[in-house]
Amino acid sequence: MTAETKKLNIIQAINEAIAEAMEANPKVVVLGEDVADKEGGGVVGVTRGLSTRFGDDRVRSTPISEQAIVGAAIGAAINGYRPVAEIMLMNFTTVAMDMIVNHAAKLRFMSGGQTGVPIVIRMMTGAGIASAGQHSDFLEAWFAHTPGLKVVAPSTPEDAKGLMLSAIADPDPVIFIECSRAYGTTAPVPVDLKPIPLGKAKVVREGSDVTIVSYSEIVVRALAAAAELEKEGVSAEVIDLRTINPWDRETVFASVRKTGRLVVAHEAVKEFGVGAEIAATVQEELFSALKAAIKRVGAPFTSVPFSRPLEEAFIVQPGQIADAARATLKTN
Amino acid sequence: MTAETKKLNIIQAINEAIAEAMEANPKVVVLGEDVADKEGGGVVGVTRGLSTRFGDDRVRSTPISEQAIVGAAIGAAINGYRPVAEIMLMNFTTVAMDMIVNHAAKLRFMSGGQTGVPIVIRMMTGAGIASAGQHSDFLEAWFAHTPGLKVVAPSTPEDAKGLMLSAIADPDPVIFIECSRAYGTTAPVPVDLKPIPLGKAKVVREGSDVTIVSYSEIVVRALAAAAELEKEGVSAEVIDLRTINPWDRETVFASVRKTGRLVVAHEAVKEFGVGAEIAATVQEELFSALKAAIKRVGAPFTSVPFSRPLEEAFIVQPGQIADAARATLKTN
Amino acid sequence: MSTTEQTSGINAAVPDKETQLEIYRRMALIKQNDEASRKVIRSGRLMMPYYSQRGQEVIPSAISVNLNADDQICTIYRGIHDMLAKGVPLKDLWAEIAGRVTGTCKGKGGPMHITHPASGAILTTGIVGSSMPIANGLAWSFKLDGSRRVAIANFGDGASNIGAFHESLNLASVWKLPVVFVCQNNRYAEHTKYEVGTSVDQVSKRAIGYGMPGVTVDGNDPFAMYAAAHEAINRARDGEGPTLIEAMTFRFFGHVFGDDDAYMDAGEKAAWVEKDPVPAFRAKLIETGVASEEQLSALEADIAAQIEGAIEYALGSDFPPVEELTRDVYAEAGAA
Amino acid sequence: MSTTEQTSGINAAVPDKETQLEIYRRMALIKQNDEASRKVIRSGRLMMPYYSQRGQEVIPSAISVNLNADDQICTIYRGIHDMLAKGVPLKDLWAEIAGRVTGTCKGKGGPMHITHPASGAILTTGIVGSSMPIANGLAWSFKLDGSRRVAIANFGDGASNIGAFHESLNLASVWKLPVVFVCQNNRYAEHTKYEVGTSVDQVSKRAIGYGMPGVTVDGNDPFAMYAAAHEAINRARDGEGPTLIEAMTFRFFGHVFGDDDAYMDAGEKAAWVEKDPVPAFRAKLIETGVASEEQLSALEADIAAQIEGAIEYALGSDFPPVEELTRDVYAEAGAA
Ligand SMILES: Cc1ncc(C[n+]2csc(CCOP(=O)(O)OP(=O)(O)O)c2C)c(N)n1
Ligand SMILES: Cc1ncc(C[n+]2csc(CCOP(=O)(O)OP(=O)(O)O)c2C)c(N)n1
Ligand SMILES: [Mg+2]
Ligand SMILES: [Mg+2]
Repeated sequence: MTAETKKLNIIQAINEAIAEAMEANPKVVVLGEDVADKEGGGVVGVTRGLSTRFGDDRVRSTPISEQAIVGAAIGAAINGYRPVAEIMLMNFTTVAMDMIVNHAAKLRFMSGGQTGVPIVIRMMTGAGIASAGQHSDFLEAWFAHTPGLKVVAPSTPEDAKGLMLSAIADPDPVIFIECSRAYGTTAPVPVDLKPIPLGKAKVVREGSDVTIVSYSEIVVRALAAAAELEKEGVSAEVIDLRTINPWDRETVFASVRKTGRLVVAHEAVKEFGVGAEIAATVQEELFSALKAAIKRVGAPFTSVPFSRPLEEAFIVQPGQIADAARATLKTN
Repeated sequence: MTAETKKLNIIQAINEAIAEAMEANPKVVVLGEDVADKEGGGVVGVTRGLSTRFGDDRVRSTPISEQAIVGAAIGAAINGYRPVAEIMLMNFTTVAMDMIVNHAAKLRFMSGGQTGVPIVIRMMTGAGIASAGQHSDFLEAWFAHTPGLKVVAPSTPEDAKGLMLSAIADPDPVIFIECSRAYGTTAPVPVDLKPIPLGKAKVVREGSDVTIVSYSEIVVRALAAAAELEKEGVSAEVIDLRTINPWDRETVFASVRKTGRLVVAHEAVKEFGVGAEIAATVQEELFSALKAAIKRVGAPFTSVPFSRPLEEAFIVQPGQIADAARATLKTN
Repeated sequence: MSTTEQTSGINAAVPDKETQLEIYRRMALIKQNDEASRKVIRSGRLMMPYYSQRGQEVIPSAISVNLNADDQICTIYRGIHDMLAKGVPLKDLWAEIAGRVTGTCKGKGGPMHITHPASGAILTTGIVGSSMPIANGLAWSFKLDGSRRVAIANFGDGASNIGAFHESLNLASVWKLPVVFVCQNNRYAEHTKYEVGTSVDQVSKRAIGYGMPGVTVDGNDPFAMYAAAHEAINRARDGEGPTLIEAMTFRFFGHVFGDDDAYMDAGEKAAWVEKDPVPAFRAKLIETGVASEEQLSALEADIAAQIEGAIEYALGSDFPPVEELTRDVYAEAGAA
Repeated sequence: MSTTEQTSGINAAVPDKETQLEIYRRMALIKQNDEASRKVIRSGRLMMPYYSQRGQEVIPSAISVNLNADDQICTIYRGIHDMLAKGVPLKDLWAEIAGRVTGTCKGKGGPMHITHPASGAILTTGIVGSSMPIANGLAWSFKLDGSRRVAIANFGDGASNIGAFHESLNLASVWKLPVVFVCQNNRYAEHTKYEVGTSVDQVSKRAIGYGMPGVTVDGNDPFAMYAAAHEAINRARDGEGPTLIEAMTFRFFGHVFGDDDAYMDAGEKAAWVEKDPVPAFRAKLIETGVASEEQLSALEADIAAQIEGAIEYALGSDFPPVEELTRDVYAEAGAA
């Protein structure tokens, strides 16, 4: 017997998660630019309907003041609220890094455990929609390098809903990354979906020759690469990390022990990216199990360009992931 | 015949570099909080004497407004000036990340090469002086992950002076990191020191068994570790990266080809740090040359604590670096 | 239109007939270009995020006639009107918007990042508030040069609530920089009404907190806008420091092309469209004998032809080669 | 002392004798604690960055007597006076400053990061300006709760030039939050004189830009400070929104313990020290019969004993075990 499901896209999935959390816990509040229905319920509609349903006090549109937005969320969280703050686009976290890094991330530690900051900071990003240099960056590596923060980046509607439920329930600050390109992706989601624990990856395709680890919308491209490889008789296992920090070492290690080969792929520029941490850790922990050098696939070391052909060349393509996998198979 | 030298500490070395650059090029200007002599010539005196010597127009103390400081530097640089901006402590870059990342780093690219931003952003940081959670972080990994920026972190007075001369002459934005703990370090510096090129590492100790790569003040600890190892008959080669981005792959590769073993050590938290990029790259490029897994040494994944014994435990110690080197020697 | 500081009145500068005609030409150029842009996008010939400036034509037109070619401006994603008024060539602009290698930025910046130093168009930023700190830097360089050049920072009403606004106006004032801060108050910040996000009834009142002259002016009245800009720009040139100008105007369309503007007050919008400043100024020029109907029709036809030519030029140009993806991240080796 | 808004005068609240005595007790506590702190550091018994509050005793003393235990404050590195006035216990405070496990934060925060929720002391930040956005959040939670609690944000004159100040005052005003912004204007930001960094003669004038009442008050006059705080705090409690109070005072020492204060104007400093508010108020209390010399001496002796006891307690306490280094980064597993 399979659970009853309902088709949702990622926007609807996150909206449902926040609505269910607000329904269950009166302390859950939402703030950000244009998030209330009078302001259209969010620029892409993630928070649409919430202010109408839960009232203008619990869902507040803000001025364009990201430091004030995150600061308000931190203060309310210290006093027991569960704010879900929207920073419209990931690049705009650059005007709020002090609040996020020096305060949200550190206050529990600096106070010796007295003040916790259970906030969720939602943001969208991603190339591919002609938003160019200042509206498309994936900066998850910055936040993953910051003790005190958790970082989540779902690729499916079900994960988006389940992980948002856990992020809101989590006692610590969570950076929740939504890929603009993926918002429209629809899939059936169990009607009674339970929270999906943070820190647990998901094997989205089983395989035996090479492991491909990814997250956010690039997982879709990793699966396309795996399909390509299958035609060549190469069996690729694809892991959706889902949570970037803390990342699920056990699931990744188990897969690499089996395949002996690893490719890590993400949208952010390759250099000093999340792929480096995973590669460095795996070679350190599973050195003798590795049959080939670990390959990383990411964007070239440049800004996101506007011109369509350059933007296409910027975004990681399935072919690049497949090539990296092939490379790990050559050298053994 | 050896060049004439003069004993300088790192504060004096950087001060001399800026003074020489200002002397040679009237477009070099300095701005930041308290940098002019009326305001004491900087909180630790790096810019002391410059306003008296070059005038209050070229050396300006600013309000406490880091976004305005970096913005002013960017605009002046676009029009041909060479601003050396001080952000007092690295943690304060968190209030200026938009100017640094979305603008200084990207304007050359987004304008198709029309507007370059030749600025130097100086900052000090480092644990060990009881400054606790919000005044001690090493955040170089963020900037190294940002296309368009260069990142420099010297460990000696000579390198500090020579690299600052190159940073000011560089056509692109340079993040220049000064370790507070190391300011007092004195050493002889050639009187007619020429600029030291960015992107070139330095083998500060030759060895044949294991390579230790580091930068900033941790290099001193890496050398101490090497001395410790020598007593055990282990010959460690120590490389001071000096420039973190672009980093000197050739020098590191050549050393690892020789030793087959690599340890990367830095002050920042290990996870998602610069060590990950170096380890990931080296295992990818020199997989078959590696005799053991690459080890990384960094701070534990936590905020910088105040209490003296915890702070001591936070900072990477020579013993940890030596242990990592020993580990690479066991597994072969 | 109430003002925190009186600028109109006896010493208010009045544009001569020639200048009035030039202001109109720039207004017509902006209006026709905006219409053409929306048409091209609607037709699917180009895909881009487009922020209509329709309704805000007067502001940059009346400001820019007070500027020299070597004066510089910084603006925002909604800034094509500022760019055209400052003189960015239509062909280069359209080629950039079309992502072509012949564009101002080789197609790498796009509509949100137009830069054309030759016209004094230095920065188009996509980050709210960020035109101001950088305009200060341009102005600082002019002061260091000892020149009389001036920098203009354009931004919106919503941007007056972000930190960069505050830091920039304070620094410009204590350093007495030759910069003019132009807040184009179109009553909305994306979907948010002015009063929902802003704690003061007039942005210009914030100038008091920076010891700087501040003025609220009818940004849809070419004469009032000209006078306010003239005074502020001369103040900057004369080394007397910055000015904050709040130019009241209205956005005729949604925030970005394609957004349904249900969040906008239909009645308010209709009233503003009713007072469309472009046809209004056109009629005034004819009525006051500054220009004839024929003259203006010819001018408009000429603009239309130029725009058509620019679009053809853009669409006929090549896309940048893929090597451009990693070029201009750093200066070419050897450069300094 | 000029003020942008009149608060003194007929309806100005006046502290009763008991309250006057309590204000003095807190002032004496802060002064004696500051002297003890500098002595301990000079003697080498403790190593820490120390930001003397000597000269600024009146401000938190006259404010805090208007607060309840469940009202909350945010302050800055120079904030031990605010913390003591709000009621943070001396022993816990000294243990924290000494980096001991018995400290308010188990020794992990240190003097720049004192937090003691039980006293309503929520945040001590080392980042200029950052006390304000978070105080807004505390105030927002009170508003959501429907309570009459109030939040206080302390900061310096230099902090009034950073972006967070602007965003915070604007948001507090549009959301009508129960928060009071207290700018402790001690004339210097590190080594920089007020007028070198600040573009307006009175920080309180910036309130105009946020549609918020702003007042400049003599922060060294317990009666004036009490009246201003009383009015602003009641305004917040009554749901009438935020207030900006600029309390004029002076820093008797360099920015941080050990810096040579050559950059300070010796004459200016001497004049302020001459008017030291603590002995001045002490004399007034005796002269007006609020307290006797004997009473105050006894009170001071008691404070001295408490401070000595706290120092002994702190120095006698253990350092945190090394496991604390990685504890409290995240909540213990299972917590929510
Ligand atoms: C720091 C930052 N936050 C949010 C945004 C998203 N955003 C883009 S335009 C805009 C509204 C700006 O309104 P206003 O300043 O009035 O300018 P207008 O668009 O009306 O010309 C917002 C919130 C941004 N670009 N930058
Ligand atoms: C964002 C930021 N920039 C710079 C500093 C360094 N700094 C610490 S205190 C200080 C001066 C603050 O002066 P003021 O606000 O007047 O407070 P006061 O110290 O006089 O009480 C500065 C610049 C900082 N802590 N944070
Ligand atoms: Mg607007
Ligand atoms: Mg001060």
